[in-house]
Amino acid sequence: MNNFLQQINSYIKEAFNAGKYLYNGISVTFDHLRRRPVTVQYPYEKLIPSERYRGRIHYEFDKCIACEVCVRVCPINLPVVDWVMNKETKKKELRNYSIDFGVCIFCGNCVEYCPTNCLSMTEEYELATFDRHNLNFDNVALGRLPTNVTTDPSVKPLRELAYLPKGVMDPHEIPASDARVGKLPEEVYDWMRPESNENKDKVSNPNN
Amino acid sequence: MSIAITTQFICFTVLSLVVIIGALGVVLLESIVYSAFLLGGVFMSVAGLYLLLNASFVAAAQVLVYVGAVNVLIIFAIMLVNKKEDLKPINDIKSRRVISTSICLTLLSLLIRVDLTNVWSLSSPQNSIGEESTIRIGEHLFSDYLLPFEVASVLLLMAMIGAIVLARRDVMSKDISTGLPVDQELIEKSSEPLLTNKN
Amino acid sequence: MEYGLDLEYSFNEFLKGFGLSSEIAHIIWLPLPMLLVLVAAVVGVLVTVWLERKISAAAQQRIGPEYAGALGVLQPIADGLKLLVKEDIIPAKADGILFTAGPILVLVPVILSWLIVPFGQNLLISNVGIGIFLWIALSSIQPIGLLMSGYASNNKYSLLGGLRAAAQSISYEIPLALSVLAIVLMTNSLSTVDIVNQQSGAGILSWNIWRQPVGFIVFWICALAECERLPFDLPEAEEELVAGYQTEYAGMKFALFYLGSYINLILSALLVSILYLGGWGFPIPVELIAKFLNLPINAPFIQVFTASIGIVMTVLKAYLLVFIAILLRWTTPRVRIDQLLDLGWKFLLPISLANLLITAGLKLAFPQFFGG
Amino acid sequence: MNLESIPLQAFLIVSSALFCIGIWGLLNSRNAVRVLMSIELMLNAVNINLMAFSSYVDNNLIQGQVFTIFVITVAAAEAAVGLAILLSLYRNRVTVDMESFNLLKW
Repeated sequence: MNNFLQQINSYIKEAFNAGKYLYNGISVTFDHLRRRPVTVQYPYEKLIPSERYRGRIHYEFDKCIACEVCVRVCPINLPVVDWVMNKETKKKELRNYSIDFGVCIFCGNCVEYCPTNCLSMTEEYELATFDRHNLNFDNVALGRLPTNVTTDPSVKPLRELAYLPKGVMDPHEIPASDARVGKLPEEVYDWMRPESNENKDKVSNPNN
Repeated sequence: MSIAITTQFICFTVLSLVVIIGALGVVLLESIVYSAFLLGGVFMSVAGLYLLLNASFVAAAQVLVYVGAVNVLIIFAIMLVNKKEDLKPINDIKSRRVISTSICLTLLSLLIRVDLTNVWSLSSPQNSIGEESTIRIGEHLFSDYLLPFEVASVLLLMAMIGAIVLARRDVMSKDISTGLPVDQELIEKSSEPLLTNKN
Repeated sequence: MEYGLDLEYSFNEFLKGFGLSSEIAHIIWLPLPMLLVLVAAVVGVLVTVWLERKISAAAQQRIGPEYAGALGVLQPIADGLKLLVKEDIIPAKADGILFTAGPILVLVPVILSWLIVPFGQNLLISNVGIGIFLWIALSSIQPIGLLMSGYASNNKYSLLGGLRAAAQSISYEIPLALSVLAIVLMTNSLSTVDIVNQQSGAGILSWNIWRQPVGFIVFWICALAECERLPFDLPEAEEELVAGYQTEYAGMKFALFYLGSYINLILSALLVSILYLGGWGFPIPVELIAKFLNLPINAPFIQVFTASIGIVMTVLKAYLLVFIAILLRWTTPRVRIDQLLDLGWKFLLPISLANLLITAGLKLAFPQFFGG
Repeated sequence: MNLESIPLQAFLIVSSALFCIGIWGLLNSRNAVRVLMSIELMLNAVNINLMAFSSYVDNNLIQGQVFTIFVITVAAAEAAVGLAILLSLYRNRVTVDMESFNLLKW
């Protein structure tokens, strides 16, 4: 009998707890109703990618020495370097270079290891195509400069949350000249070399 | 004829046609699933007939129990046992059909004759209680029909327990046809209850 | 408490003004309530769809529909138009007749149930004696339609979804009916108008939610389960069953399911507000307001006020519940099928039975509070 | 609604026809589920009869309606138990053919 009463007791407790957790959950959801939407109206507004954004890879044909380092450091040996040995000059002669962005994982190893800096990451991320074979970029396509979000007249560029001025949450009405919270990379660089006096004057407390 | 009477007549004709044709479909159609869904239609139109007879409570009960419970149960059962199987041919199926049909037709003609020839002692329509019938049914159930009411509740309980016991899979420890022990593990998986009693 | 609003009578008088006989006026009147219900239900669905999209968006810090009309209010109409002009596909191996009849059987009982929803003393289509019982009976037709469309689609997901929907709908109907029964026990009537009138004594204090808190919760849980709203949307659980019984449907037939589920949601919310939240009653009794304004209770201002506030209050309460349902949608995870049936049979059923028993006892003990 | 237009006999004839169809289906169905459905048809025929008499002959006491409620109750119980029996039969015999359930045949 006592056991039975205990069972009923714990049953009621469980039911009560279930209700309590439900209430907690709903109050969290309700709290979210008060928050600002973070929507970016995509085709008309775009976020400015961050400085280290790893987008589509840019490639400069003339700098490439066909050393194939990029192929070796690539996790999946993706870049295709098509070269022939010129017998007369005893030098490699590059014919073609291509990367398939349908397979690329954008790890940036090739960019890191390229001895001549002919590879670089861009901030282009709109790689949608109707045919996945169109994602196999040859050296001409890889050499094309990316379209910049900030220079595209049909797009309203928006800053990401971390790049907004202090205390501002809405990226819509921010002038491009407003400094973001925290230091810019060059400011950090200057800050790290306090002995160089001519640079020290320029850094005038960026937090304000 | 006034509009109300015409409406009644049309309603009755349509409903009874649906009842008869639907019932014929239930027994004659090849596909058992169609039969089951037609049965639902028959139940619904019978409920419509009850509405014509001023018995809205019983009509709603008919819909609730027959359509909502019995018919859904039947469809469930069909989905559980619906396997394409070739029935073994029976030699004298034709004569069986002929005999049963003639018996049914004879019974039908007999019943119709009784219906038409007998003189029914109809009561006057102004005695009708109409919408009050729900209250009257309740009064009946708790006064002169109290015993049948209680017995019916016991019957329902028995039927529920019996159906559960019959439909449970783990009542047999071994397969009847092969004699091999039945694998109970797959059937009776222990599951964490929703509101556990942790003590 | 007659507010003097008899729609049929005034409509007939209006038509007789044109020299029509009363029978012809009656015939013209007959289809109008049905039409009115359809329009009301469809408008309700449009509003609810818009609300659902907007509130869901707000809960996820999105904007939601914005370009179709101001604040996207025309978005539901755009959705409906899209579904209307889409190709009506019947899969090649599907059963055409049952495939078409399924959505109809799902939608029609739900719309019929609107017959008993009162928006005011005389603002309902038919004050039938069996009132709320009609709704319970009609809502039991729905599983047939769901099973039908599940079977006819000739698709494993559809069949599973249909079977789940039927099982869920049957098991939650019982606690639902039992909690309604407790209300009926207190009111001594199945009619929805009587149920509301019984709650109209002292404004918010006389609402049934204070007398039937357990019944209210049980009813709301069961109503959500009957509508297949989110904690209980297993029949169309998209992660497991694609879309359940709706998988093979497209175009207008899909729209019928969509419409049906939303009409059912609004209907459930309306019924909760009628059964537990005082229906068209204003939280403060009208008599008190009249006294406060020093007006007699039958003053024309008070009459107009009560009549117009009725619809507003009913709809307001219903939409408050719809709002809670949408919040619940983004709060609770989906339950498993065995948890669902456990909750229905092992938790809600005993609780609603106990609630019924206690209500009966309280009615005998305190007849002045729990209905004589 | 008063029933001047439809005579009692009309209801009785509908119910007789429904009953005979039920009997025919009971005798001739080979699918066990259809046999159950035929029984339900017969019960419904009886119910129509009871309801018709209750509203034409006994429209004040309506004992027929009470009987119909009982019949509906019993029919629900019958359907549940019948289908459970059918399921266990199917589980043992892997068929729903009535002709194969002949263990008690002499």
